[in-house]
Amino acid sequence: MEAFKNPFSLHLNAEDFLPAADEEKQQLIIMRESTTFWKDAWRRLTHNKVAMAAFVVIIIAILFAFVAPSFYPYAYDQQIRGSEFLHPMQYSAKELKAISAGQSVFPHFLGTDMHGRDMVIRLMMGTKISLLVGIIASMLVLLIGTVYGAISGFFGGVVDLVMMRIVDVIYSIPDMLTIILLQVTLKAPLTNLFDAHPSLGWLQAMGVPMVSIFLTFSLLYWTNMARIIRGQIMALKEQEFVTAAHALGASNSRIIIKHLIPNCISVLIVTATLEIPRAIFTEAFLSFLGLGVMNPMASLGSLASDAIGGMESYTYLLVAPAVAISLVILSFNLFGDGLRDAFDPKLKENK
Amino acid sequence: MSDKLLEIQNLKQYFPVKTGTFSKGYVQAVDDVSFFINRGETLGLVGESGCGKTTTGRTILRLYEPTDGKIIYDGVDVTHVDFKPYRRKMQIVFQDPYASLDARMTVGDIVGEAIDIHNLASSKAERKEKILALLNRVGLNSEHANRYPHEFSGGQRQRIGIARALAVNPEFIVCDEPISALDVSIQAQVINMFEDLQQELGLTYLFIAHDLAVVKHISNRIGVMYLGKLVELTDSKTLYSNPLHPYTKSLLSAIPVPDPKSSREKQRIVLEGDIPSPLHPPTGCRFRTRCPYAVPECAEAVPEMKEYEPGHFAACHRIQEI
Amino acid sequence: MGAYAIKRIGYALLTIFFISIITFTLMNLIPGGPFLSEKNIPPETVKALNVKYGLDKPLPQQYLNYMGKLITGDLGDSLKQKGRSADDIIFTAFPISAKLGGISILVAVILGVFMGSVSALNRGRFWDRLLMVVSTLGIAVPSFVMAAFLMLVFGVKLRWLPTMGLHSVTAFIMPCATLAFYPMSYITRLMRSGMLDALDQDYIRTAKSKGVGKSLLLFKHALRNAVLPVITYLGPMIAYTVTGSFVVETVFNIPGLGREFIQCITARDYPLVMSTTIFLAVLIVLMNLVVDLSYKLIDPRITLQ
Amino acid sequence: GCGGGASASSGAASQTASGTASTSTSKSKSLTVHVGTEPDSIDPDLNTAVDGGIYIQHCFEGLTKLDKDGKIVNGQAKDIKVSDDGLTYNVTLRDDIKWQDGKTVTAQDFVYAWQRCVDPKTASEYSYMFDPVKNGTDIYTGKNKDVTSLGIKATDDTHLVITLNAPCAYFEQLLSRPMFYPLRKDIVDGNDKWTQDPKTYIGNGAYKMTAWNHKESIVDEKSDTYYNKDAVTIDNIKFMLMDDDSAIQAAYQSGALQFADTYPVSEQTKWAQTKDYHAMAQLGTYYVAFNCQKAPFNNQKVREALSLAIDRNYIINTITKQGQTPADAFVSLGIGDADTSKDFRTVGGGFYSVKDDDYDSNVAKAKQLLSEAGYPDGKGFPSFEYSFNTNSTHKAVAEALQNMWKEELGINCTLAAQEWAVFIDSRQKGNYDIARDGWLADYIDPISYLDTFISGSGNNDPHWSNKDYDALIAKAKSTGDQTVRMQAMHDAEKLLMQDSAVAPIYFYTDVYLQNTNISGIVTTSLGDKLFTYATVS
Amino acid sequence: MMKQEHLLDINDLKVSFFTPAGEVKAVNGVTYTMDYGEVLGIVGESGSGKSVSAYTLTGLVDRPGRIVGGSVNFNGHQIEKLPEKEFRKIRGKEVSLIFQDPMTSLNPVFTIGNQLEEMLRLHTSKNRAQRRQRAIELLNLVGVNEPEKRLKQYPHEFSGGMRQRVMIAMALACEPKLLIADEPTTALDVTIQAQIMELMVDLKKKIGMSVMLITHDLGVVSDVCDRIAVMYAGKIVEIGTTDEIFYEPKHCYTNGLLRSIPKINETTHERLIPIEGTPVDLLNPPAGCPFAPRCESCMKICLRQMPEFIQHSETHKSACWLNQKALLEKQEGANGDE
Ligand SMILES: Nc1ncnc2c1ncn2[C@@H]1O[C@H](COP(=O)(O)OP(=O)(O)OP(=O)(O)O)[C@@H](O)[C@H]1O
Ligand SMILES: Nc1ncnc2c1ncn2[C@@H]1O[C@H](COP(=O)(O)OP(=O)(O)OP(=O)(O)O)[C@@H](O)[C@H]1O
Ligand SMILES: [Mg+2]
Ligand SMILES: [Mg+2]
Repeated sequence: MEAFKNPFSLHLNAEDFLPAADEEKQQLIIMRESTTFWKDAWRRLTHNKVAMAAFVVIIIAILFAFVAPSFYPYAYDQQIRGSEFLHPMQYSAKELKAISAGQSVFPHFLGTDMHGRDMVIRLMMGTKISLLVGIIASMLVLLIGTVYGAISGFFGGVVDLVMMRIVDVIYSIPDMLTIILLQVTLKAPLTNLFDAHPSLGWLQAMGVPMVSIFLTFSLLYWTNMARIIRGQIMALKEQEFVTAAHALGASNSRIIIKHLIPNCISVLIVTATLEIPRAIFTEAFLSFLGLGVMNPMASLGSLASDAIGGMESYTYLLVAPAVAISLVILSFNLFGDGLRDAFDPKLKENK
Repeated sequence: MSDKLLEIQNLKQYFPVKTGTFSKGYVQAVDDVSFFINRGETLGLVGESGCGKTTTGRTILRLYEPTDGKIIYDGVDVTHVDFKPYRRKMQIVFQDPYASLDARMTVGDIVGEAIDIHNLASSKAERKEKILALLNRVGLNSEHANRYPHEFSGGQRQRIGIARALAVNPEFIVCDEPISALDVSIQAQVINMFEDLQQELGLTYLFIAHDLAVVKHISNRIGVMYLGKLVELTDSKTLYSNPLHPYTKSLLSAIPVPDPKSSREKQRIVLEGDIPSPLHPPTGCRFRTRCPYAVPECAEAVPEMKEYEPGHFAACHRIQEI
Repeated sequence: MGAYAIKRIGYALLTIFFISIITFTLMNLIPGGPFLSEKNIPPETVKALNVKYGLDKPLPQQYLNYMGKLITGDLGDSLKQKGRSADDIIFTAFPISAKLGGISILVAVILGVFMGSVSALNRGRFWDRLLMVVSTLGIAVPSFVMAAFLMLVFGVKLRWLPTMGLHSVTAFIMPCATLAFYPMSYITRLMRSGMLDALDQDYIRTAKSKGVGKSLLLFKHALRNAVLPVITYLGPMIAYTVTGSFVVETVFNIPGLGREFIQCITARDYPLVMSTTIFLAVLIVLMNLVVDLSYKLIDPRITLQ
Repeated sequence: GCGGGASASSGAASQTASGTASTSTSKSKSLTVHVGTEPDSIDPDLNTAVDGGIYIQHCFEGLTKLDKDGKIVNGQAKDIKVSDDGLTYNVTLRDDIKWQDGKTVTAQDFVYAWQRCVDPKTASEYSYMFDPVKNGTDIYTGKNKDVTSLGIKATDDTHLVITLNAPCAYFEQLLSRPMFYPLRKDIVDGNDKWTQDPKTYIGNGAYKMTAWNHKESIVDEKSDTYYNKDAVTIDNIKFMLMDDDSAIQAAYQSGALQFADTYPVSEQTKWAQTKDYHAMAQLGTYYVAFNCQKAPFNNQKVREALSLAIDRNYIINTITKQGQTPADAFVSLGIGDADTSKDFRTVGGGFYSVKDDDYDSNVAKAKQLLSEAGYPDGKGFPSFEYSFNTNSTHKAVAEALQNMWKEELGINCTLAAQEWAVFIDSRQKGNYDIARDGWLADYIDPISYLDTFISGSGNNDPHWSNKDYDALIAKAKSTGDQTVRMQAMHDAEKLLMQDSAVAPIYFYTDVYLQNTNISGIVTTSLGDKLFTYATVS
Repeated sequence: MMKQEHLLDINDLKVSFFTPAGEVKAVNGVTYTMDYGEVLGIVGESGSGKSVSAYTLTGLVDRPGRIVGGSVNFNGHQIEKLPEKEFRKIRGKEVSLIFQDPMTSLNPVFTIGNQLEEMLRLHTSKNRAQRRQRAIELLNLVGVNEPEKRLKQYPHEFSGGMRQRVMIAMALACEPKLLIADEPTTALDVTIQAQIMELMVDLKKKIGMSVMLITHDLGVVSDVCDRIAVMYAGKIVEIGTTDEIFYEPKHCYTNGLLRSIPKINETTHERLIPIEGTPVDLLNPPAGCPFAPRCESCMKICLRQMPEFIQHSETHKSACWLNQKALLEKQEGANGDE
């Protein structure tokens, strides 16, 4: 047993035993600094080294794709006669002559392709297109998937049954059929649209196939998103805060818009982030089939698949886009994972 | 005096559930329950988990459409009318202080939602003022309005939930186990608040809990439920001093009392077995499968609520005998 | 259980019915026909061909004819591969793809489950990091790039592995690697998060409190609970993988079903388009059924409804 | 270093080949080759492809055949007598010709096969090859329902009488083509699937098909019923059915193939330096079709300007690089004129200069024409689309063309890569501005090219129409007099070219890789490859 | 010291969780002992470290948690130094656990029999048939009907009370010296809770093991415990026999706790006296008494310095400056008298 002890007894000051003031007590109750869900997630995200590295890569890719081309001395469709198939840092005879004549010639860091086009700028354009594909497609998927999933999950019952069967059907229809059909049928209306609205010229530059790929994505690939959102909504709608909103007299649409969707938002963001690599991936596969972006515009996928034919003699033409595409997809995946971790309430609990 | 604010007559709530691929069954969550609540009164509702307390509370608020029966509010049959006007008079406070607040909204917005829905404020400033007044009323300060629920402790969250319910100036509040999830040391804060609010605002409560001591403390009268049925209803003191129904008796004896001496002396009636499934409730008296006094007769007829003493109702075939 | 299966099959038939209608419509909406060739064919010949294959009939009737035959098990004749029926084509090519796909999936599942578990157990440590890098790479490299590089390195430069066909054990290595890498990576990730979830559960704490050792804990108590997401993923994945991959079959010249899926569309080989689509749909539906049934086996709580 | 690598591979090649493909004792007598992809059909009447034709030619033989040197000589026929008017052919069959199941080949087998080919019910896409034969056209177009009225009669088991509509200079050549091969009525009749099973795929040629592994390989084995079997040097041939250029190349490099008909265009430079590389002229023209019905391409000046702005040498030397000849006309090199020692092309001459040095003046002229057409410096020229089917060569050419038109003429063109069926459909229906096009001759005669552009022809993709042209072609088809024929065709071609309905880019070459220790493969300008007489050292 | 007398001797145990946000001192210097055959109740509010301190005995505290100080002696084992392998032998055999939520504490994918027998497989050399026999015995012991049939069923086919019985059976399988019951009835209904508590008391009598009962329900402890320890913010603030705690509480927290719960047998309506404020954040524990910020009679020193234990009787001690003050005053009074 512990010995009876009272070491302080003699050193105690009577003043210590005066009642403490409320203010003194309050000082001890440090309310944690006000953090919102977002701030909290952001903090966790910024502490995730891998995710931040991925994020940096994404930013670099975006700069590389959207900003750098305007400063780059070559154009993506500029065919330099005599400079075909230059290896990285190699100069053509003509360029060498120019150099020896004292002119400065901007080097081809990654060489040139069969048409004498500089690969760096093509890689930039390719990254741009791939990013656009990824982002636009995932936005469309996000939009459709969320609306569809929310409706299906919220109303449940027969509505849900029918809507989910539709999802099953869409899931099994060959994408190729839809893509070809859209490419063909959208051509005339899209061309008219572009003619009528010159502001959409950048879309036109990508070409009808690209635009129809966006549309195909939005028509076919939202099913995944819809399923996820549906599951979320189904779980959320049983929560008491939804019942509370009902009890306050909130309408269904208010509940969906004000309560359910905002609560899915982290899942939405994560899924959308992970949808981006999928879209880039699929576009790459379509490029492999020759159904991708329109020449002379390039996507990372089309650059890679174009280079496969000459991969022995001109391995560098394949390596650059292959590395770029893997890096971009990798970054989005890792960043998406990071977001997921940041939003994951489970990790939050034992933080 | 009988100033009935709310009267429930033969309320039934059956939930359809799938029992097999092609078969459907019904969970008889609430079956033929009748009671009334006087203005300014607190009616406690106790019973074990799954006996239909929550369902009763929610059905009264028409969060579930009643399968059968009547809800009469302030003399008006509101069972099938457009309920939106009544949402300003009848409110609810939930059990789970975590799940009942939308984690993505600020406390101010949560409390203000009712104001938005019912257009109770004419300007932004008025809205804000109202919200702050509500927060003050439940013992939170204005600084809290811009914070998010997860920054608060359980007791504080429950206050937010109460402030939300108060936002519409209700007359009647269903308190669905508002203290069960709270720590013992916090429970008293919330119970006191409910009592204070009742006095200040003249509220009427339907107070649901499974903790008999709490219910007894706060309620004027108490109803005991078992498997979707009301088995006993009387004022809280009588229930404790003179329980009639065997279930009430065993419930009272099962409650652990934080008093070592009295618990040492106490005679326990420990019930056998588990609570049957509300999908296939026992015939006749639903309690008979666990009742120490059950006789074959109990399986045949459903016992009716009878008034054994003035204001003391119970539903049992064998009250006379035991 | 039986009733459940009947209900599921009912839904499946309905789904397949809709898929067939939509596919039929899409297919006929696309311009071009089966009898186009760079050299123009005399109109009379085209007419004769149309009559021969019943394409002169109105579309609804064509559809009904096709479905009618389908019910009797006749998938119709290929319009392009003369003298071959769709079922001949599908059932010649399918076993090849199925074998390749089956092996790949097996590899992917075994490695994926193992790697995911190891990763979860070593959460945050070296092995976890390494395996996560590998598995992230697996989902980041397009299969055609991967196939091309494998081919270049091991087929052409080093000459260790045969570049085409499936005539020896070594011939399986490259196609299987290409096919298995993505699902393996995906399964690793699913498995890891499933494992982490499972390891967090109360019953794991119970098992620990009983004095259960690490490996038993992981592979008995946690695995069965963690593997459900993998099973879900595997359902459609198996259906897609055993029906072949266009990329792998093209690059490694494997006469599988994957190429047929794409080529029949390009060739406007209508009966084959219908048949392959329906075949895949049936397979997907079937796999989903199998998945649901295996849920029940793995997790007794699940009631099939 | 590529050459060394390739020849090193050759040694390994024959071993692999013998290991996999051969059951015979001598390892040097079998070949594993690639000449094309899975054929739609190896029914001689239904095949439409060059590669399909190759598989068939190894198993079947017509009245005439290609010999060791690629010359047309008598095959199943012992003797062919042509009447003076050139309309009747009296054919006597050899008496040692046998089907591979041992039955004798009879005259009736030819009659049956020919009648089957023109029968609309057979729906042979190549029935038009029977145009020269009496009633051929009428029967396959359904005007004449009596297939027996086709101009071929068997007088007895070994004698045939063939009647033509008009003299046909290249008829003996036709007789060596698959649609003119004999078929066994007892096997073929009513059995759609006879080609599927080696047991029923019974030919009369040098090889017997022993297996058709779909999408993978066709395996042939030397036939011991073939009358000329002693001359056959290769015992086993395995045709790998492949369609991916890179895969084919890899297979060739790894030694699994000893002959590859194609490889990725981008690897051209590497291969061209090796001994494996072979390039020979092929009868075919790669051209650009203008939609002559659609503005602004209904304007000859526009068409000519666009044609002149094409730097054909650049395309050949830097894009395709397979030693093709820049095309200055539609009919390609390699077809004899009336004076058979001269080439139709050299006699006809070019319609514009394709000399590298003249490109600048061509461009100047093009600019001039364009401004005459109302588009000085390309101003106001509507944006148009260049369509092509998805394929790396077509794409590369398209990108080069787009660039040339933009750089030289200042006009903007968008590229539309289309899926094959969509492309063919829209081109044939005239739903395009400018489309990539090409023509491969069916037989060695200019008419095989020029017939394409008669009004209303299904192959007339530019939808160009000229009455005089039609008349000239009709004239050429109806006469046996080579001088008159050739002149008519020269005149017709001139009309076509002067109106710039098409812009020919180059005349095809046939490139392939062939193991350096193999020789004696017979190839023709029609793209045929015959391995029958090859030798492996 | 008289170590051998105690089954369990915990001395100044400190357990912390090292989280990204900082060190959570979940158990911050806990000292107590348990004797053979005794029932010790541990009460305290959520997050006060009840579970963690108990789990430490079984080595169940996992990363990021770690013992940072103190010693634990259990039945002759020096727990804080024990390697994982040794732990495994003790766990389930000498000390068993029952958890709060019987719904999630059994593995849903294995049969009850499998899980029960696993315990025996791990710690005994019984063969299959013997194991089965013992499993049936155990189920009988905890009052599960038709044990043979029940063994083949899965947890989801059991009600909550039944599952908790199975958990108890499992815990008792190897007749451990100590049974730790972590809120064993919190998730259960009152009538079922009564069944389970009665069963536990019964079994304790039969088997004679020690029981550590963790709960926040003062009612439950008053019923069954010999002694009670009150925890607040990772510390034991008061420990004593049941009667001492209920009738002579010496710590302000214990006092407040007892005052704030409504009594079922109260006859007049009395307003409850709540403990104001909210529990402390263990990330930033105050320097002084953790309860000080909520304490009505908080003194200046409470905020600065942690009080030492004062022994009120052989079995009763508490850590509160008020007692310290009383003691001092008493001493001063005594001194003054002298
Ligand atoms: N939406 C629903 N669908 C089907 N069954 C339901 C539904 N809501 C409740 N039930 C069932 O009705 C019965 C009564 O449930 P209720 O929630 O009212 O019980 P309770 O008394 O509030 O229990 P607790 O104390 O656990 O809150 C239970 O068996 C429950 O499973
Ligand atoms: N894995 C962990 N990581 C971080 N902190 C933890 C972890 N486990 C427990 N804690 C912290 O340790 C403290 C004590 O937890 P413990 O579970 O012992 O509380 P308790 O008294 O058992 O509460 P309850 O009544 O809720 O079970 C809590 O503040 C908790 O947040
Ligand atoms: Mg409830
Ligand atoms: Mg605990």
